[in-house]
Amino acid sequence: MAKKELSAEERQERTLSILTPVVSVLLALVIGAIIVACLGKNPLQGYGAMLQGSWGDASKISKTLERSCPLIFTGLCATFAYKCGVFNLGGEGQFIMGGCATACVILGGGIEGPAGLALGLLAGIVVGGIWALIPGIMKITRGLNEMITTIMLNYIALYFMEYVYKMMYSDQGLPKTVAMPKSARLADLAGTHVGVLLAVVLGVVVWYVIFRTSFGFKIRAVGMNPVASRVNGFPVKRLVLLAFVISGAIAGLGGSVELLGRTPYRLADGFGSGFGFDGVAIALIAQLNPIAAVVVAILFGTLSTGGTMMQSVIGVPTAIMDIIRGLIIIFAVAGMAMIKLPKIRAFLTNRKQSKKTEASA
Amino acid sequence: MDVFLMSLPTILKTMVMGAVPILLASLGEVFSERAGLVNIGLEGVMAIGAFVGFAIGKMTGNLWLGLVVGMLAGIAVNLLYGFCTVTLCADQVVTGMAINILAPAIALFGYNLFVGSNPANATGDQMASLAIPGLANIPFVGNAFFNQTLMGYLAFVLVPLVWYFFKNFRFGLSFRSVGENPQAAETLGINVVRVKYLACVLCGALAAAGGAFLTLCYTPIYTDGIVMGRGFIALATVIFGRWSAVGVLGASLLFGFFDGLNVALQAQFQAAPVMFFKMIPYAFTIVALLFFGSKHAGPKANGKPYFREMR
Amino acid sequence: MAELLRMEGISKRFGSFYANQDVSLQVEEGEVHTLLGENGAGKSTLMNILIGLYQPTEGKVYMRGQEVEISSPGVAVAHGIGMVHQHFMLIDDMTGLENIILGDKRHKSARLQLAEDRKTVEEIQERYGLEIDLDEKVSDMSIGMQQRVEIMKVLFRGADLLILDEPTAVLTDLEVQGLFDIMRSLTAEGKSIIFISHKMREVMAISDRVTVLRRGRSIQTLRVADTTEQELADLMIGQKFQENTYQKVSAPGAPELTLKDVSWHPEVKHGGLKDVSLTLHKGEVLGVAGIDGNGQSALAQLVTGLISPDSGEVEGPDGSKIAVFSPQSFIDAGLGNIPEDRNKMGLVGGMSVAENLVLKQTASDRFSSGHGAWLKMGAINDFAEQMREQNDIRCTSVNQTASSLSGGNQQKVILARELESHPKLLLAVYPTRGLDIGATEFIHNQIIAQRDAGCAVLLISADFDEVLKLSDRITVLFEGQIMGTYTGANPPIKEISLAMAGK
Amino acid sequence: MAENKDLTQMMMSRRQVLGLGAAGAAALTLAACGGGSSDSGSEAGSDSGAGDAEAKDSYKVAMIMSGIITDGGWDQAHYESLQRALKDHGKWEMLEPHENTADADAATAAQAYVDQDVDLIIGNGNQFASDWMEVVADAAENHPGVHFLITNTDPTAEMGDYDTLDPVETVLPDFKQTGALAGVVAGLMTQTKSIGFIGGMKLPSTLAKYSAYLAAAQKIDPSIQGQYNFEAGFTDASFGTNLAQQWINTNNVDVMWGDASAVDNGVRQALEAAGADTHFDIAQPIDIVGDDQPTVVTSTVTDWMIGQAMDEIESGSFGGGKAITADMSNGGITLGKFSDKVPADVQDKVNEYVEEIKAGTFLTDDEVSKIQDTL
Repeated sequence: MAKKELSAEERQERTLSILTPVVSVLLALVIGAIIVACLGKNPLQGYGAMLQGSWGDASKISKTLERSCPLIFTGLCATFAYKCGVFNLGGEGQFIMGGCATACVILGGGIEGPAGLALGLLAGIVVGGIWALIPGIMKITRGLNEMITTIMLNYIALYFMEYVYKMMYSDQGLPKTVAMPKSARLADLAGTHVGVLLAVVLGVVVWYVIFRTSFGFKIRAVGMNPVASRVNGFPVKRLVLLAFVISGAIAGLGGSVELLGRTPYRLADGFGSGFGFDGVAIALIAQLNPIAAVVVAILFGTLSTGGTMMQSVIGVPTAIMDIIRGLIIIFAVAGMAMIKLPKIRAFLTNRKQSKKTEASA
Repeated sequence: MDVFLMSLPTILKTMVMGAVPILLASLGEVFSERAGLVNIGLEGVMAIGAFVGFAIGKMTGNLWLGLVVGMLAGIAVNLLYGFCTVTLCADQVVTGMAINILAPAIALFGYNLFVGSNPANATGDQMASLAIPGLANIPFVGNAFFNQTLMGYLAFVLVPLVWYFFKNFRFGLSFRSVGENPQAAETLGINVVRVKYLACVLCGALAAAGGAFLTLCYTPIYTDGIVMGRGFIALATVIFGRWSAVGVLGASLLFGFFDGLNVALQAQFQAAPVMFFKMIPYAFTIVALLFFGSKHAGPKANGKPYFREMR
Repeated sequence: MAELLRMEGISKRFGSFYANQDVSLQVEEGEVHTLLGENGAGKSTLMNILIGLYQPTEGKVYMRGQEVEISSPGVAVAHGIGMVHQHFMLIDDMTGLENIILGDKRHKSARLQLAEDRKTVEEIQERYGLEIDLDEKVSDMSIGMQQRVEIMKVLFRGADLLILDEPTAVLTDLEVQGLFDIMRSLTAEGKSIIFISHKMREVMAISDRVTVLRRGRSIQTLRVADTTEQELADLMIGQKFQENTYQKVSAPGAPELTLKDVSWHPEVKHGGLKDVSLTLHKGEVLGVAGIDGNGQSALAQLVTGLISPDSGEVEGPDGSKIAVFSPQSFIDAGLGNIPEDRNKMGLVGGMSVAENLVLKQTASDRFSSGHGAWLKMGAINDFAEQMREQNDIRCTSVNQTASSLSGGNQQKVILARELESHPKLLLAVYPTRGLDIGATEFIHNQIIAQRDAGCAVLLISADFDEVLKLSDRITVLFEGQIMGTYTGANPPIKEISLAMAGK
Repeated sequence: MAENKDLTQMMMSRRQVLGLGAAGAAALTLAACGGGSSDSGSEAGSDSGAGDAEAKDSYKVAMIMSGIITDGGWDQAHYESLQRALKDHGKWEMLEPHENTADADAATAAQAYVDQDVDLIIGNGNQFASDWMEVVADAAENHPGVHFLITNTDPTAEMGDYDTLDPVETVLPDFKQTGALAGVVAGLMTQTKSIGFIGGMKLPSTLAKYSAYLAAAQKIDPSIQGQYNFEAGFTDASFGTNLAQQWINTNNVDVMWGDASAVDNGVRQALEAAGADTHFDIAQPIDIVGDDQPTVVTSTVTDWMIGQAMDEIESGSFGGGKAITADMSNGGITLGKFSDKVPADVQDKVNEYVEEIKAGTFLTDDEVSKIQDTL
């Protein structure tokens, strides 16, 4: 949008939409500090430890980015789906199926080396996409609400993974798969695996696809008004299905990257747990902007690594970090809704006008 | 096949026990969706109900007080949902997701404090199950249906009450109208916002009661993640229960049956890949939605925010 | 007759726009008082204030001489004021009886008193001749019966003042006569009726006095007996009301689209099509007259490829049978479409004006390189600025969201997009619904310009005057069937309006 | 001309995006200055540089667990054995236990303690064995004073891909002995000749325990049948209730032994409902016999010999991937007290068998492996 002379209230809208998530984060941190203080611990020292633990030095930063990597993938998965008006809550299931596909291809096919890596990632993308296609077809043909079907598929994926690491490729009967062969793993990059870079690049690519291609334009149009999109000739059903498949593929790729990039390089109990819902929260706070989603995912990664550090330094239960995350989301949701309310908007505009009239009087 | 017949009575017992939490949560959701509010956050409200019910029950020794306070806590959390969706007109799915992340975290945090202060708080006691004298010893079925806790019986008694409320009560009619066409309800002098908030209160109380049943009657302890996806299954139950109390009862029992079947199969066929048995309840939900789900779309204005002074 | 209602100095402001400004209205008992005014003159806002949906910025309301403060619809019902809305306020999933007694507080007990209420309703039915099937679901009722349920809702609550908002817009002539009989029996019993309409013939037939509203202000109140249709029309428009009809075309060009015995869900009385045969010629406006709900939207969807016919054929310009019915293939074949509902079908509200203007062409190499791989944002913006000047779309910037535009400007955006690609066939469905006079004029001129440029235009509108004004040929749809086709030059109005009523 | 216009737009839109990024970073820095200076207490005790041979006057120990210290099972047993070890090791000071550690954060949690040069980091369970590979390598290199103790892990089988095992030791309780103890009690107490076991997860430890448990019971009465489940997990108590009900009603099991923390509570709930004086439960791994547990007749208690690890650290002989065995001889495995439901004659017989099990003459290995192979 060249020569973007934003009108007054558009500029106000833009600053508000950036301000809301930032204020929500600060407000949540303040309440978190109050809770920590009530427990008799020093919140400042706690937050200092949190920052030290997540951004203190090069190895900490790489660990934080490594912890944020899966969140970037599930965040982008939810963002892409929501952009097309599709509530894909199955990010976790698609993530897990991606990991399982990679494990099956590499361990089952016995493929080593870069070929194994490439096929593994490809398998993750394909199977992740297929796992999201199922709710997509149900939505298109039977009009089924995809929120519930995707969540049920999460549990089915979880138990299928259990079958993979207990029955198919278990490591001498232990409840975990054999480790991925070293040659098929993702290369190291500055203390963490190259998957992190892949995630960030993917964020930019998804932003580009959504905002700078005709396909992305159509996806956005279907998301905002499917009826008008159909009347104006867009293949709405095909686009919705594609939105499902692409968002599933992104999550599937995330699963593969997590398996091939991070210790312990195995599928085990708890692989991918919690990443799905976090991804949904990240998409919401980032207001469906892919690059903002990457930033928010890194923030969530910071909360995790920092929170773990904070707990070991000042001994507060990790549940505090979950509460802070929960509060961030609630404040972001309420804040975003509030700035859209006509009353609040009117209040802001005439406050601005009264300021102008004072200035000119 | 005889093994199956032999374990059928226990499957029925698990069916009835397993159905109660889902039934309570979905009855709450029926109220909520009838007033046009799709509450994804049932899972979180159930977790709060489970913890507060357990903690107060343990602290005061009076389990019924625990249940009541648990329901109040559920109402408080659901009013937060109500404030965001009704007053601020925020997106209902988004707010529901936020509740699902925040509420269990609060419950876990509270649990850490509660049990941290005194380790003996870890296990609470249970409501005794009351066998209805005559009926309990009907062979095969008696033990399952007529040897439940009082709270279990109350949950099932609630179903005809809710049915009666929507069918024959003036306020029941107003409730339905808010979900179908809020503008029409407004013009007839029905306070749409008040009805929606009342729906939040009822949904919060019932969902929390569903959660509290888990820690007061089903198992003697609270663990993080005790709800195990029952909140989402309750959402599915409301859809293929056709937004009616009786429909939801049937759907909850059906789901409870498949849960019981899953356990029975794991108990008898120990060497088999039991993971596929664990999938049964969730796979069943999808299949049921496939066959019953789509046609009846439910209340027309379900899930849409209501702006009072629309120009 | 004693005075029932007086509204003095009422005004209502939405942001900086005055929907009503210093309006006064006086209604006597047993009187049919018409509120006459163009779309957007402030009639509905005034009535919503009267029934408590909106609160007035200034002004007072008096019932039988005492001042009353109507803070909510509930208070209005208590004061005996009831409104029958243009878009019915009914619950589709409930029966007629349930809709009538919904929200009623006469019984002390919380339980529904269905038997007792049914008796009361049946009494009122006899007294005023309102034939309603109380146990049928509203969604299965005919439009006429739905309106009678609305009227019963108001009467059941003992209203003395009934407000009927554009009641005849959805009725056939036969049903209109039935409604007038009901209204006469109500006024005979001393009830008062505020009748809102902009159809001169009906206003003259039924009302005792008329108050004219223009741009939110009450201009004048006169007795129907001592005024004429022409005078009322002038008051309503504010300047000489001249019927500037366009030059009619008599010799049309080659056929652009032909429908032969096309049927679609013929069994559905209120939405299907039965053996429709039509030919759209280049350089001609074919107007389809008829009341809403007689198959118009089915015809519109057929012509735009949204639905395919159950039987019969559709032929393109070269006589070839069209097999694929999809919006995209019709658009490629040169279809321009001004849809029935601007917000739902025409625009993507959340997207900017610029994006809406290029909605169909993002893949063309004018606006992207590598057909769709890389959007040329600059080109899109320049195109939008150019369109903005050409079509006088008033907006602060082309990056403003389409939903933030006024109705008229939204329609201009759609028009600019559809006409820029010089369509061979233009479909316009109720194109000037809810627009002010200026916007209506602009759109009518554009349509005629397209016709003169050789485009085949199909105009579907429930506004009979608009059809008369624009059409070179008029055809009438009633319950999905073509009743007849007439020339547009000086059309036999009597015959057409009878055809519209199904004769 | 059109070309660079595109570029300027690119710049324009990127500026918006950077704005967002800056806002995110601003949030972090704001939180940072809110967080005051960040020289927090993590640098304390950096005097560990000296070789660990020379004894220090104070040591720090930290425990990392996936559950919580009051789960009535696995993590509570570890916590209590740590408390016992601390009682007779005055020089040691315990940091707050790291509870509810998600698998994704297991490595970070350990790293946090390595940075504070904590002398002994205990990981409850073999899942930490696979997560800590890098943390151990880092500690061995630049934090020589740090030692790792991982329980229930066989170093050769499960830590094969570690670069170095110098700072690591594991604890391997004698699962057969624990199983035999429980099997003896079950064999004597069962009336219906049908006993059950819930293992939480299919691990070498749980397989060995169940096999010894059934073998010992069948030694006492060959007609005893055994039911088992290794898929219950450690948190779903309602599953425990349902599964126990199935076994009680369908396979008339009347004695249960569990190794699944929260799930065992559910089992006890079902046993109590079926009649507390005809259905019995053997608890594990802590002694919870008491009047608030009517169905528990005794408990097989495990101690993870943390005291021995502390002694080795003090004497500098810790490390090298050794596996401390916890068995009846060094007090690692004991039988808890009996509840009043166990008649005196049964208690005497049990004590007799306990001596034989301790001496290793009660069960032969092939009797146990005969059952284990069928699982």
